[in-house]
Amino acid sequence: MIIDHPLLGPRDSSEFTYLGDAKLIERPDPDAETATRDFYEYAYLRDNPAGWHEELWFHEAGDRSWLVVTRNTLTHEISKVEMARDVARGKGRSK
Amino acid sequence: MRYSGFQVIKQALSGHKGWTPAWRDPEPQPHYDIIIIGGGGHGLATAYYLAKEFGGKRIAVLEKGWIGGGNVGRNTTIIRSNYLLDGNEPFYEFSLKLWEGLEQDFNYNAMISQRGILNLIHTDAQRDAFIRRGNAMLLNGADAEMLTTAQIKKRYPYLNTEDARFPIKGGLAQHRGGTVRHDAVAWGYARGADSRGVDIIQNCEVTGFKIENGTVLGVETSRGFIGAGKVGCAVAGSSSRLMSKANMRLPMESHVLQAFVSEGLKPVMAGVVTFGAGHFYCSQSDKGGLVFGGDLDGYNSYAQRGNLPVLEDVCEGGMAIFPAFGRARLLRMWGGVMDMSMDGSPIIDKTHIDGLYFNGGWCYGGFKATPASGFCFAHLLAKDAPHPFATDYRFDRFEKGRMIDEKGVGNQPNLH
Amino acid sequence: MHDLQTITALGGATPRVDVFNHITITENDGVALASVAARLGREAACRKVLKKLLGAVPETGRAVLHDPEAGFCMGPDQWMLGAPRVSHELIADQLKTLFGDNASVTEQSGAWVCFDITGAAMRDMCERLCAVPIRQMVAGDVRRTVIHQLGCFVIRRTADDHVRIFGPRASAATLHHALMTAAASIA
Amino acid sequence: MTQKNRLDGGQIDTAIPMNFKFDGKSYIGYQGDTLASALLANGVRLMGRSFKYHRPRGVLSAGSEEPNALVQLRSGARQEPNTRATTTELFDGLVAKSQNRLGSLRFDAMAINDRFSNFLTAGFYYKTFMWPKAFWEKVYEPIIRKAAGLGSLSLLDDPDVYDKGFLHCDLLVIGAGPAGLMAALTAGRSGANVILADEDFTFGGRLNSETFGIGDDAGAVWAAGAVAELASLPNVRLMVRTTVIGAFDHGIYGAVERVSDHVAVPDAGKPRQILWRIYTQRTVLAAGAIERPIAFENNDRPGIMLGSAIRTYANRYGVAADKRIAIFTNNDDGHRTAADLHAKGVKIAAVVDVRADAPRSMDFEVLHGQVVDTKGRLGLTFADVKLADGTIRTLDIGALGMSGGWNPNVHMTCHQRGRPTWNADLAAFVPGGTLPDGMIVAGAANGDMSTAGALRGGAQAARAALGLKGRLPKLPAAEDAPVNLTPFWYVEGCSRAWLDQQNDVTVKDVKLSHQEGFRSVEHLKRYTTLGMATDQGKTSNMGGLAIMAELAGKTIPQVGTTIFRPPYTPTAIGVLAGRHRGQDFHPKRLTPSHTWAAEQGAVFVEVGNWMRAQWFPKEGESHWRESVDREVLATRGSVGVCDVTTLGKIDVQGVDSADFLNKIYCNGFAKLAVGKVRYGLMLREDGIALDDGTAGRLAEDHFVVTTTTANALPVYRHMEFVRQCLFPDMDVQLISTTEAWAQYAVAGPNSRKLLEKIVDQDISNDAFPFMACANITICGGLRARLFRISFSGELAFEIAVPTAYGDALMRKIMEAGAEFDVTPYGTEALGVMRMEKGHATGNELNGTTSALNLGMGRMVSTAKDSIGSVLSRRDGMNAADALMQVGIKPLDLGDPVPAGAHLMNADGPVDAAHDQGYVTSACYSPNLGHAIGLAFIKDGSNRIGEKMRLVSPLTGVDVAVEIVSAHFIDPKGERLRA
Repeated sequence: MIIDHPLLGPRDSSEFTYLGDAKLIERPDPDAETATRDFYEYAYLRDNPAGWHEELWFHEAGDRSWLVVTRNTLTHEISKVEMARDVARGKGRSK
Repeated sequence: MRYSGFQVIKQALSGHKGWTPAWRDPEPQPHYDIIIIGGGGHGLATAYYLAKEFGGKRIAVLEKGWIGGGNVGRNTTIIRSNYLLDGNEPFYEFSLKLWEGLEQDFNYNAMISQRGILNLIHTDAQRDAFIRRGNAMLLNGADAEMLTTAQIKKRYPYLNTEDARFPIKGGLAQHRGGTVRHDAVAWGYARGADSRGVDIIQNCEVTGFKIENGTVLGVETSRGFIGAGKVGCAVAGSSSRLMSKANMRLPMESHVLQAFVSEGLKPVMAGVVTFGAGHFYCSQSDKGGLVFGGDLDGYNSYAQRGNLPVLEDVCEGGMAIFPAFGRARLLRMWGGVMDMSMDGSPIIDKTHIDGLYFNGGWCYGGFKATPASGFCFAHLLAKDAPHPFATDYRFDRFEKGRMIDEKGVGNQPNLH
Repeated sequence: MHDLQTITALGGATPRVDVFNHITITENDGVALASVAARLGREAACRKVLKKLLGAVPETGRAVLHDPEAGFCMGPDQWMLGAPRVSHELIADQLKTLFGDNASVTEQSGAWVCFDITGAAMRDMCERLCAVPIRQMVAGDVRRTVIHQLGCFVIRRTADDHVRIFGPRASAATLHHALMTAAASIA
Repeated sequence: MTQKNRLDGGQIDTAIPMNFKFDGKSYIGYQGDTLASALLANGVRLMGRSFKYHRPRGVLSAGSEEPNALVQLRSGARQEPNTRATTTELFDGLVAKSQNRLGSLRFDAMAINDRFSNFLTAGFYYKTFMWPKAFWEKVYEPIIRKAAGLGSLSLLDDPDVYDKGFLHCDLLVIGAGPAGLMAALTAGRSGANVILADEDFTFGGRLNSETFGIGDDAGAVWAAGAVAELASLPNVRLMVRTTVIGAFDHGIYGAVERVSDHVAVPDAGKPRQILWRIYTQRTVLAAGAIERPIAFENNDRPGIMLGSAIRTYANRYGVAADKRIAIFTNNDDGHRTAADLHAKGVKIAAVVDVRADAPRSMDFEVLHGQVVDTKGRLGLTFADVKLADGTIRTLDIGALGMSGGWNPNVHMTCHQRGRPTWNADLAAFVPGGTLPDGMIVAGAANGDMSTAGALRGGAQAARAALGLKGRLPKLPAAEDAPVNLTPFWYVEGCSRAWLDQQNDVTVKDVKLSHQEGFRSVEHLKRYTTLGMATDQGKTSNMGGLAIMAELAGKTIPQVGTTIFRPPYTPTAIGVLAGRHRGQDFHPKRLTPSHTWAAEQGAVFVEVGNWMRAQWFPKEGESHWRESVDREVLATRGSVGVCDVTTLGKIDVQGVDSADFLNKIYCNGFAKLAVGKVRYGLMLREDGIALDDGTAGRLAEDHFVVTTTTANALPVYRHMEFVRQCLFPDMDVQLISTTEAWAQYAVAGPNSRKLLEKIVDQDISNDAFPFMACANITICGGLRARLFRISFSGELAFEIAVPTAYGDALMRKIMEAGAEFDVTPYGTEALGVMRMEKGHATGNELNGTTSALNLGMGRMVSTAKDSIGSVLSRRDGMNAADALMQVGIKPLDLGDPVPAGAHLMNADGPVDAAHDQGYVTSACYSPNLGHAIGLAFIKDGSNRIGEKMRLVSPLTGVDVAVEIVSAHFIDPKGERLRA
């Protein structure tokens, strides 16, 4: 596959390491009442859709950026690639 | 019709006119006691054992395509019970014992041949881990033997021990491991279930569940609504898709695993060899093809095909230990969709919905588990209690922190 | 002053040179390296210093081949700067004083082996090594890529037949072997 | 030696004769021949045996779709089984052998199977061989396995090397027939970067096999001209002998170039083949079409082949398949074959056409009828033709051409989601569904069967692919005959009529498959093995589908299409592996002191691609244990030095570094003082230990983190994840410095004395206490780093210098340490000393152990959030009987304590149900004089002093042991603070 890196352009996916569902960015609040349940769902439950899937790829053999790739798990088509750091900020993550 | 050598001769002499269809092609009934979704190995085995061992009546298997078209028809056909952990080893050993009597049991020759499986050892730490595993196998009543490099060389003289990047320091063998003609497993179970009254309904896709106040009443299908007392799901890589129709999220991802076969060659490999320092395992079929595989492609996928990097990675592993295979040719490659669970172990459990039962998360251990999976799932469906060998395969083990993680990679399905 | 002698990445006292038809592989032992990463919120200030030092800021996928210091972009707000070792043995300290609190500086001289590939068959050879589009690359283009499973930087130098490869120093021998076999098979 | 079937003309060079051997007999062919054409020229029709019935087999085709003429090419280590004679370029000295026979090819003892064929029908083996149970493995299967396969491997290491390469282009053209050449010309002239690849050893495709012209030239001449023009364009890369094997995601194609297969032995240093990974924007697939046979009784005898193949052998290779030839056809193409051969003076016994309205000819007889049977044990001698009026006419012939129509070569269009669609006019499947990204199909592959159509299609495809504007330039005139065909798949009532000639699947088998309910394509294939042969069904699938359709009363597309999977043709495993074999399988990493260690005769061991010194044998030491014991005792007695460069090092800088480490490690780092080091445990989010190591604070905003050797990469990846994805606004910069620094552990009571001779600063216990760290200088000015940490439990330091100085520092340490008899020690001694101290490593951090298991439960700070802290609170991970790390010593001090052994209660059953735990690591402690081990056992912390039973049935160990503290030596830790 080819991943079109937002900064570097098209790169062979073999340069990347796959992590999984981009929801892993949304780490729950460790101080919440329901923290244990929240972290269980965060760490273990997945939508695992047959279709469009937002997922995390690490450019291990590249610029060491984490990317959020929107890819179709049926066709492998990729519709969007973003810097994970921007996505995380967009979701309100900070320090 | 009972199959036998005599039958084959008799039919041959009468122009083969007497052979009947291996299973019926029935129309779906309006209601069944138990519906099994998924006409793969596990689903068919479940129906077979329900009918044969648990006196099940009015049972149907619903298959969206043709039976045996999923992972049971697209794997590398290996059977073994060389597991480490308490939650797993008794179950897989039970499965291996069922394999050992299966052909006579369902009157179909699935060519189960226990020519042994060998895990190569390359480091001291690996040896320590394999000794622990081999001991666990023996303590569970399975067979295991530690082989020296010399003993291995005797079995596989062309193994690369001279110029190896990762020297071979021995191997853990399970002589009762081996291979099976995979398609025949699906056909044998189907034929056995059909002859015991199970309706095997092909080209019947489940499009939804009918659930009222917490109880499942039946399934919507491409061939209309079918009522059921109980519904058991055994759809492997499609588990998340199916269970989402019951609003369930699973501790699971679907990944593609490629498998490869070479042109037919005169026999060179007796058993199965796995190469841990690379990603490669290989056996040779009764037709002569080298059947081999390696790692997952590594990304979520429902496409039954993979890509070049893994093909190359697998062949690199192959050439690293079998440099004599260089001039053998890859004939065909394909992919199967694996239901990769969060700890690498399966789930055979009730769901929070009454009457809805689940079997999945087999990762790439599914084929060897077929008989025990079917037997234990049938037990659960029939008795509403887990089979003694499958008590740990629960949904809640993740929330409770009781993972069964053979590889020790945690909640990272593509690494299991 | 201390009396400790360095050895090259390939383990020799002096750099190694291998000559083939149309290809010369030269171990380059003369580059001192340090990485510079902009501190959060100091990106602009950091780039200002870079511009002052190199005359321009190496943009993504590009190198500034400036003298004596040169630099290329490694990643978002991260650069690798290099200079002749004889004059810049202490490049990290020198850069720290230049960048102050605007950047994190880390010495990298020992982390890399550097090979210069020159000759008419340079492009053919690169095609046997890695997936960089070598025929489309122009002077100053930089790609991080994989050569024989090793993460390397490939830099097109000014001369039309010259490419520079930075690879992980501990695997210098493996990388060199890969270069040699590729050179032999296209020779 | 005369080549009795050699004709004039063709693209062979009779000036260059070549000697070759087949089954030990010598023959002569010419440059430009294939092995198949040369054998036919010499009158050899019998070339192999079929898989199941061992029926005699000759060539069926003239291309890579060949299912029959498979030979064992070359000898010795270069022996290649199942090599197609039809694509094997003849070279001088070529040696080939026939396959799958018991005895000679002419008298194959296994041919007896054919006599019993009535019993060996499709799937018969599923129905028998089940009794008695034991017989399957002892009797039946060994016989079946003996018969398995076709050719043999030599089982010698492949002596050739293989390359991998990477290419980029705007347009990849697959196939260099009229369509492919025209596409390449169109694109090449526009200036685009083009790659033109063809599996053949000459470009031109069918043009080389046909007599008709293009413009004023013969087709082959026009092709040569086109190739010449393409070769002159710098933006076009011509790749002959290159098979594109697969279309993968996003425009990545795999292609295999056979660099040296047409010579006896590759030149020194040159690869046999190259696997190219081609990255392309667009692709024109111009793979042509494959003619299909017709099923009739005994249609598998040597001499019976595809009509187009007979034409190819005559026109391209100047070879007559035989002196007396007939054609059996359902379309006009069969007549073309007859005409071409007649023109070359070959006798055409007749053209048998199933069509009443078939064209007539002045040159040969055209019979309206069907071939109903043939004779000839080892090769065709007679064919019976049933004429329209029902009479039988027997033809005395040695070759029979089958022309059943053409199948567009849709193989590559199916590699992703393409699903071919039915074209009734051609009675064939044409490309359909979603084709691979950027692929356009042209020419015969797209169902455009005429030469003119191919030229037009190629030009249009290239223009569409590149978005070229303007009107289509004038194309040369060429044959534009319409397809004129009546679908005809098999002769009524035939039974032993072959569909899959290699696997011996006949019409009868398909009927049985239908009768037994195996009616979908997938079931048909799997039950009968139709299409599972080495041609992936290129020549057999359609016939099977057509028959199944008729039996099931469905149309062919209703029965289903057959999907092709990569590779396009079988591909050597060697080329898919490339250079990555033997020592080059994985890269090696060498430490800066490697040369020095090698000089000392060190034994090296692999750890995470690093080659680490395992021990340093001395003169007279016969067993590794002697060396290791000496190294341990010497270190604890005086001073030892060990290369620890391989430990992962990550430079962490930035204002928020301390907060960041607080998230990464389960224990606290915020309050760590500058100039201090602290041990840290990293958890995964699921609460399981990920890695452990130390972090030293060199400045308020600067830490140096160390990881275990094996985990350096995953830990760095994890830290970047936490930095970029979880806490994007922390001011933290990370970079690996593992290889930037050479680092040595100097351990033992005399370590300080030794280092004082090297280090420029004061390192007394007051100035530089336990767990101190600092930037220092050595030897009068070289920058260095010093950490006072200890893995061995002795007074110890770790000293680091820039890598290039590593060798010099090691030699300096040995020189300065001479007076203390400094001893280099390897990973074994390191391991012994860490076990004597009860330190955990990889064997303990095995991916299933929590902080609690390691006895570090209290380390998990509840005062702050860190990765893994929440989930490590789950019940299951805090059970009362959770595994805890302890020490093990044998009651009889002479007994072994093997790692991997399981612990059982002293009295009580020994089985899995009563398993108490297991030994993670073990060694002999030269200091204690007995074996020791680290173990995890249930409720371990409360079982110190308990006597237990340690069993390892696998290795035959069963000994009594005592549970003790894991800190075997200096439990109070006085030495390391000295």
